[in-house]
Amino acid sequence: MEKFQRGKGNGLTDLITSFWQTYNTLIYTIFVHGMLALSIYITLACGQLSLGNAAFMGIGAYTSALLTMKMNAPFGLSLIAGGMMPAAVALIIGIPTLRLSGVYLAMATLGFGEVVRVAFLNMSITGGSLGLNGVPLKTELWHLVLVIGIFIYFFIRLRDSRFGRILEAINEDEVVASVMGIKTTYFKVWAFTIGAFIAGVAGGLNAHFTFFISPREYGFEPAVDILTFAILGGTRTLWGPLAGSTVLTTLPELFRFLGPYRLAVNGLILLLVVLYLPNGIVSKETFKNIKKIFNGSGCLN
Amino acid sequence: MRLSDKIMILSLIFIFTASVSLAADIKIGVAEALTGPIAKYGVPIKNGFTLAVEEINAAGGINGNKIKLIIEDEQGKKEEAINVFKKFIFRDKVLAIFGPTLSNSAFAADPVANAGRTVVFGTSNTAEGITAIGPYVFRNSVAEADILPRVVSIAKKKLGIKKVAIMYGNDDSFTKSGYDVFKKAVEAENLQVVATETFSKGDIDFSAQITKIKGLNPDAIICSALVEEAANIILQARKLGIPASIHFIGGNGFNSSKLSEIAGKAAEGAISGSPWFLDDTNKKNQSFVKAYRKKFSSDPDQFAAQAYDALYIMAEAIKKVKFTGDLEKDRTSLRDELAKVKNFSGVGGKFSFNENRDAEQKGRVLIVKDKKFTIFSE
Amino acid sequence: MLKLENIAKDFGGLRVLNGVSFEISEGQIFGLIGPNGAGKTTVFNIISGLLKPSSGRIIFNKSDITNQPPHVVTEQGISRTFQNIRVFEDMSLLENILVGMHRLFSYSSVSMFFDLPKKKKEEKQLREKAMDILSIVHLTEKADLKAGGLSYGEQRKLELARALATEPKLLLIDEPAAGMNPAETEELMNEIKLINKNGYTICLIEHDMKVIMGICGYVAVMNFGEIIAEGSPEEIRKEKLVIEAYLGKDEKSA
Amino acid sequence: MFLQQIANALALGSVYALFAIGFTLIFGVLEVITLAHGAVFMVGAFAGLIAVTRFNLGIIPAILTSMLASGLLGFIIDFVAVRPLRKKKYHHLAPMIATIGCATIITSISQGIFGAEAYRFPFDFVPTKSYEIGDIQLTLLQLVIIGISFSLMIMLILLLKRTKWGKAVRAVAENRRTAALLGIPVERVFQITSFTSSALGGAAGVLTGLNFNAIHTYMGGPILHRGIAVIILGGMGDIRGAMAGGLILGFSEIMSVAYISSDFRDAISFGLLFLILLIRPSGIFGKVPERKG
Repeated sequence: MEKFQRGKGNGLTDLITSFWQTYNTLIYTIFVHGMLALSIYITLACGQLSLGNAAFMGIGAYTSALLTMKMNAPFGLSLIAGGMMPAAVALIIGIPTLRLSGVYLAMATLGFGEVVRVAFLNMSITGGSLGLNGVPLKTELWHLVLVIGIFIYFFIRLRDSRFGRILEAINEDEVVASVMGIKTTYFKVWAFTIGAFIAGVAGGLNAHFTFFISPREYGFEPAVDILTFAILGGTRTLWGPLAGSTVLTTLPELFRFLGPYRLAVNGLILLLVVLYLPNGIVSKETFKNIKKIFNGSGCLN
Repeated sequence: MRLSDKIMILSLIFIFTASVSLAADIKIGVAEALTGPIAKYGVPIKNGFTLAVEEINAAGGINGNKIKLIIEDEQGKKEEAINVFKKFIFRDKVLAIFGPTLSNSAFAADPVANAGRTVVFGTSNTAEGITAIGPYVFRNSVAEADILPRVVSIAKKKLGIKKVAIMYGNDDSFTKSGYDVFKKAVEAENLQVVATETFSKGDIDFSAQITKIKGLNPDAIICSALVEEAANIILQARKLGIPASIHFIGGNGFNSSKLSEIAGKAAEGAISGSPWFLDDTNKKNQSFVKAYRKKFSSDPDQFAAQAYDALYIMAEAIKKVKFTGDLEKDRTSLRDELAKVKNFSGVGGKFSFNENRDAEQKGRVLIVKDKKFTIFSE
Repeated sequence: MLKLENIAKDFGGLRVLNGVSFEISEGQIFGLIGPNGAGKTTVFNIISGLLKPSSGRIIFNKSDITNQPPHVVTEQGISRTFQNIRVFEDMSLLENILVGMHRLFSYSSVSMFFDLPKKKKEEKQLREKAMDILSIVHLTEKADLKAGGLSYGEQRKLELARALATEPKLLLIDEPAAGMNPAETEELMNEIKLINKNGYTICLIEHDMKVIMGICGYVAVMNFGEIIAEGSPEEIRKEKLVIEAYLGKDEKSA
Repeated sequence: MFLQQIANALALGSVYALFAIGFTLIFGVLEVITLAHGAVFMVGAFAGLIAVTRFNLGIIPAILTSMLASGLLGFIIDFVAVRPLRKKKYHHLAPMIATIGCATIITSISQGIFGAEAYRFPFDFVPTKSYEIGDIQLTLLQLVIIGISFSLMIMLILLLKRTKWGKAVRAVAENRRTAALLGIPVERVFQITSFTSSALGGAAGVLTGLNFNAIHTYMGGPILHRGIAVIILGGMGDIRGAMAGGLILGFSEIMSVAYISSDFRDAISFGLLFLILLIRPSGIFGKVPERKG
């Protein structure tokens, strides 16, 4: 019955409009996930494993959503506040926590995340488990492009600066870094705080195009997801986490036609990527493999 | 032929047939959680829809047109729900949408449908404020706000309850909404609340809460929980020595044959309220339950029943729509027709939309007897 | 310049250092020798703040640096190298040096973000300075290579240069000649002497007696966590205890 | 009431502990946080269920079947996802991400087979007897669970202490390079560890299924989350630590509900872990590494 699908205008613009209408939230989500991946990249860049970024995202999301909803704050302002709030929290908990290392830090941040989630559940201003409904639609594509652009620019500048070198030194060998006169805890807290800021802004942007936020979006699983973005993409350069988040956000949508099996396929792809590119999508092996393919040997082994 | 070639060809054929078959039908999108922890609610809903569609199409469709469901998994995640809704509205160009499973996702995705002037019909969203999102948002999920106060009041009268303890899942909007209604009802009936205890989704051990409640000797325990948790709570309560004379009172979550299946004898005497229950003897329900069991070899639950009814309600409205061929106009006239649905008779009895596009349906107070829900009071 | 007073250290009930006291005076090349497990590296770890002494005091240039964290000790003017080489393998040689020099940078994160002239100027100046430091250990041509790709001896030298980059007054060097061939060792001795001449006080842990005898002005000998002898290399050579504990064995095998 | 709550905490804590000892053993030996352990737990529960409903096995044979099934699954996960990544120096979290992939695949397949709904063991199969001691209600089942959990844990400790393989496992955990030099077949030890740990995870799954009557595809999620907390609290890789950690978590969950508020149960439990870590940065039984030059 053709009567249900009559197009307007010419084919190409129609196609583009319909593509954009269908997938703009997906594209927005790719940007937000990219920011989240960057937010954990900076802590990973100085060797710290944090599982608190989902909680920071949540704090940012609630802060900025409440500001726009209850105080009618301008979007820019509420976004910045959405970054500052988790950054302040990160500063406070970072000082005692970042003495821990490796998995113990991961655990402490995980515990922190759980405390934050329960706090959201039990505060009246956050709406408890019912969440915040009716967050105004404010986020537009250019906001996302601009914000992620600023973050990427920051990381590029960081790379060849004294801060970037210090973080890398801490990542490679924290003891030696401290003997070089580096206040390692100071810089780790610094990185943790910036990560929290980025995650918070990402949360604020996300809240303003999904109409609704609730505590369950900021629990344990999202925290692991964020980590997966970065590790799958590779943590050597800032492009790795961005690649990882893009791939992992797009795949489920791409495989929608697989129906009930798409999660299995997702898992399989995750597994295969890690097995064949254990240092991430953006890593030396990838470039070697690409070269090999172009040189005609054509095999991924 | 290599395996990869076969897969490619098969998927091409699949896409081809899919697109051909789509072109000739009335397309309705179904966005439910079909994978992930929420799938246990999403799958029966999907089953309800598919069963109803098969029946309608087998009977010749609506005015000769077949209904084609496009079913997508939204995993119980809000971004996924939004993505699916947009795909339905802009790419699949569906006439209307059913779903999503959770109220949380509905708050995120329903505004998309409303802005796209496409009817979205929720069958399992119970949170307050869903239909306030906009004029295109409908639901037939039982408004617990109407039924639960009756349940409480009848239980009080018939069982002489004075003191109650309340348990609910506080990280889930379904159970939290149910709790809010219960709390008001309990206050209205002047019942004394000796304890309010919470638990989280996925919890399996409730012994601490139950032990605490046991020490406070309530006359009944009000429990806003989904069925797996509810059954476990009841079972553990009996094991910990809370006698069968202390009844459990619950909302929609109780209304499933799983309750007795999991809790067994312990579930006897559990009280709930709903317009629909499995063993209701009305003819429509009998044939629905029979067909459902045959097709899916399990009992339908309330979610499946509501989905089944929702599809018939939708079909009733579609029947009256005069199709113009302009999708936007057709969607709007469907909305108008749907809002007019009154006195539809389904598996859950008489149904009408009220002026807020919410369900208006008479609920009955139910009690478990011999592992089955029976009417405690009409 | 540096004075250790009665330093003791216990590891889980096991006493590894006992009443270690010595003094290093300005301009010296001070040698700390002793058999494996005598506690020499532990002494370095305590001086540099990586370990806390169980008791005792450390005075550096009249200020008490006992229990100070490593970065404060470095700020006071003590730098060190490690026995098991610990260069930043994934960073270039130049970057390794720049990390050592990080205290000389003063530009803010704002000038970093906007790439302000102050940052550009400072980076340029300090990179030049870093090249100068690399030239002391003859590694300028490899400045842009990754440190992990260097040979063993080169990595030792890089570590030395990196320690120098922190602008220390006192340099603690842990077994610099380990794993080097005689020619490399010779070159290293000259470099250390040169560094010393440029005004750095040096404290050296070394097994190679040739190095100790060749460059040290003063030597302390450790065994079982205690200082058993100290004096000029010649005096030490004659000390009976030392010969028994350490040198005797060494001379036989040599 | 207090005593009853202690009994409740013991029953809950012993399941946590049983889940966590396998989890921590893998970490101690393979140095991998295997996020597939929750999926293994779930598969164990279903294997036990099938053993009972299809093959009419008794409780002990069912547990053994489930241990065998989940042990094999653990072996396969190790073989497919972890083994290829230990050969070279990769990002130390790569194996963990690979196990996430495995977990996704396993749960997805499980949903394909069993659907999303919850199952339980047949009523006549589950012992319903309960004992009243003073005010305390103890079910036979609870006693069985506490008993089986502790005997499995003690068996594991004895295996590690007394047997040749146990010694090899401990040597590899201590330092795999030295162990290899000593002629210990390290690869084999990894496989045995994966099998044993997963078998214990599967046993925890059956016991949970027996006691709490909720066997479903996604049952591994919440316990995985808590298991991570438990093993880190106890000190990574330390079996006594995992046991203590499991009991502490069980107690803190139960007692915070009993005496503070069920609203804040998770915040209190995880907040407590957070504080313990600040005081003991390597967990309760973890060695505090001194910084060395």
